[in-house]
Amino acid sequence: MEKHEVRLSGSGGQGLLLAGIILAEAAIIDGKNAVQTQSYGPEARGGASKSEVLISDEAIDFPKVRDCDLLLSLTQKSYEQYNHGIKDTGVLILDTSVTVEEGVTNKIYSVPIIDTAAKVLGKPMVTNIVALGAIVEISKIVSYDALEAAVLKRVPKGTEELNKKALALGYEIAKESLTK
Amino acid sequence: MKMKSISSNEVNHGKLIINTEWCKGCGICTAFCPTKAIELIGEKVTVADIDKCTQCGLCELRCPDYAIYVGGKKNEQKG
Amino acid sequence: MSKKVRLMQGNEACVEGAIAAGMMFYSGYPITPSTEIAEISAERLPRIGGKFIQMEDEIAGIAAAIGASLTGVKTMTATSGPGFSLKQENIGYAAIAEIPIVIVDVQRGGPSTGQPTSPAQGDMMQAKWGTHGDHPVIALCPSSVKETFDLTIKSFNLAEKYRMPVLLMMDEVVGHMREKIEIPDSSEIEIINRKKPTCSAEEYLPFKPEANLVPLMADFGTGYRYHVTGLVHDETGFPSNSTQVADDLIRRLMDKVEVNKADIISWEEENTEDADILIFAYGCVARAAKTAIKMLREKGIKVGLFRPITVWPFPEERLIELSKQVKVIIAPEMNLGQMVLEVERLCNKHTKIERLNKVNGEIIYPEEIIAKIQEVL
Amino acid sequence: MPSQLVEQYFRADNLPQIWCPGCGHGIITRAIAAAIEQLDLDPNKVCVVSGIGCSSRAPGYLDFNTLHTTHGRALAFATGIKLANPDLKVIVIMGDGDSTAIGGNHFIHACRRNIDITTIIFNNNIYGMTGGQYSPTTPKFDKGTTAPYGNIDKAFDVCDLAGAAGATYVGRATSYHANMVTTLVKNGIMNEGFSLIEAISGCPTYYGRKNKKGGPVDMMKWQKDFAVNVTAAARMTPEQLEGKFLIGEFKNKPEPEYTKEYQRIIDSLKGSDV
Repeated sequence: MEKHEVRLSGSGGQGLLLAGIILAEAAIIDGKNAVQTQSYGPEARGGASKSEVLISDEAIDFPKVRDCDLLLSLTQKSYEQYNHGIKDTGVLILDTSVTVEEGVTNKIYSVPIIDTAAKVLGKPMVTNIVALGAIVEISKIVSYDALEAAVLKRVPKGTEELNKKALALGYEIAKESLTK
Repeated sequence: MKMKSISSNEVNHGKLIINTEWCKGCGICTAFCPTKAIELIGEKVTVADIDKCTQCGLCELRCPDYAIYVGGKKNEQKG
Repeated sequence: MSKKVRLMQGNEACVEGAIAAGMMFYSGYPITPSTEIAEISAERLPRIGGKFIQMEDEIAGIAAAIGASLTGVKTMTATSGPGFSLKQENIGYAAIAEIPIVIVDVQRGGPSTGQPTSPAQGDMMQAKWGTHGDHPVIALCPSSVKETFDLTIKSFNLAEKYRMPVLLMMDEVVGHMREKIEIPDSSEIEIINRKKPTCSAEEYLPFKPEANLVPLMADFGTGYRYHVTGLVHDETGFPSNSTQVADDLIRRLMDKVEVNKADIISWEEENTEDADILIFAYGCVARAAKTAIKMLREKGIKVGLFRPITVWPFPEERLIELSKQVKVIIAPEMNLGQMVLEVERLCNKHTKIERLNKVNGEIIYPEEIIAKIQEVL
Repeated sequence: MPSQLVEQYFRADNLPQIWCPGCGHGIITRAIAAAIEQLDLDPNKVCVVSGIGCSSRAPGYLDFNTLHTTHGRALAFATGIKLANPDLKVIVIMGDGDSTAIGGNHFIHACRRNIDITTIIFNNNIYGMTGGQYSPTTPKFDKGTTAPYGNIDKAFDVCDLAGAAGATYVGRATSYHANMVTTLVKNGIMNEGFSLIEAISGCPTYYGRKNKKGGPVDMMKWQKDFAVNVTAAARMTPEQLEGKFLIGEFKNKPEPEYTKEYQRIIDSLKGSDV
């Protein structure tokens, strides 16, 4: 049985809720089961937020992450709040702005996600899609085709090309980003 | 659901019909009767002098209990 | 992914279920974490010729839904804790006036404003005892997105069949969770509609019960002019001061549920055949229990699950039977002990009952259930 | 056989009504039935909704689709009925406490929505059913059983409130001016939108007795002597108007109606469901 527990964290407004939905939808397109949950504070923007996705070939009972296979953190604050329960084999995908304390033994990928969206693409709104590209390149938890289909289903009309580009770019920058 | 089986103590005075069962004796009809054709006796409205009644309908209009109304021809015309 | 297989949120599945059941009217007031139910209803209903209205408060939300139901349409309102408190007044009205309506409560942490974005199961007893006076209650409790779809349909069916308010007791986890759901074809869905009179208007007695204790219900505007009141009333619908009429009415209202329990009650069992430990759980907590059971079974510990789907009326008989078989019942709840009161009332003669309670706004984890079981073993 | 109006539009089996001798509510209820008669509305399409209190008993005597709801909520129930089936003529009867205290929120929002409901507030300046407590329309310094030393709350002007909140037809009459009640209710029903008619009613049992206003006849005489039609008032001096109150039609300003606006949305979306 293959099972993945993924936690996406960042700051409210970075679109990680949508990223979680897209990831879960991609898993379903791949013919798997998926459950997506979220937790958030009262603020629509700015507070630490997380979106969790469980992907499995079998039925998923408990809907929240317990043994995290993959943690994405786009901000220092969200990393510090949500870096618990990570498996020894679990992978950290962090924006380059996030620093990790001494003694962490997990594999860490430091990826310029925020800068790529803001500076390369000039569209901070696609930060979440860049992140998805990076996640899937590193983890292969869903197929690229399914991910692209799921992205196109959920993004606003007229932004399809931009989002495809963001996804591809996320894919690219994830390669060779392993720092540890 | 139809409920039209009326049993009432109506007295037909020709120009006026009075339901003494429904009358609570408030005195509004007699106080505002322009010709004093009706009066209160023992907390019930009754006709004082039917000849004075012009069938103006003010008693019927202001009776809170629907206990007095204009009868005879005028009422039939309305139907 | 076929068109019918979708990733769907619990709150969305509630609306889809309601529409599949025939909902054509929604009135409510926005409140987290139920708000998506209002938003999606607002978007969907006018597209199918239905109506949505955002009222001025929670009380008006349920009142308008009851009014609309009297015209013959299926209606729903949804809310969360603080709004559920406000709706209690007119839940009682719908019960005594026998007006079908579905009320959804996506539970969050309380009391009062409490924890608006966090899950809880603190309204379970309010569902039973929230409005004043003796009144019949049907309350259902889903633990997945698919079940939310199914139980919303069932809620409408029961409301229509028994002419009463039906409560769908969700929680924030189930309401906001997204998972895979396969929407059945409409031909596969059983729909029940209220029974209407066929007699003449003169003969119609709006509150004269049929054999199943439920009166026939005429739509306002169709020629059966009748009176509806929240006062104790006789078969004609008009208020009565008769002690006999009052006694007959209240007992009949209660009996509609009591006598028809077998038709209403449902529950789920998992691994109970050989279980000597039983977990009693409902809503999102039942999912933690299932994971815990898998983990414990791998270690050879014989644990089973009893999950009430109908929380009110409570599936008493089967639980009593199981209590005679097991050494202990563990009752994890996201409150400080509500449904466990029923378990204790029914089962403490037969077995030991252990509570596991959590009110910090976080779901109960499988590991917490396992720890509790290891502690009592 | 009662009068033809009562025979045709009342549930005569439920009469005599339960109101106290000389209560103005019976007069106003009859005036509403007269409006329905004069407009020749189909009784099967008329819905009369009430809340709680003395006024709320009126629908029980009227032979239409009638709904006696919870305290203050009549307009919320009525909004559901009207929106679900706009073919129904919806008439709401409320008391002063019912509509402006516990139901105040529903009242202002029904006005604001301009939904096609005609509301008649039976204003007797007191809570009658519960025994004479002061209401939001009890005049300042008058007494009630919960204002034994005089009421220090300022009273609402129900018509000003309704007009400001967005009602598109507003008028006031009294139980003495029963024909005017009928006229205003007729106009209100014909107004496609939210209409508010305040009908001043005498409560001899509580308000009258507590405030030494005399019996039923005295209270009706007060209505007769102190009411000034708004058109006549325009020609009077402030001195002449001292202590008087206005009756008549205060506002008649049609605006787009709520259920019609909603129907426009439905029509614009036709065939768009997937």
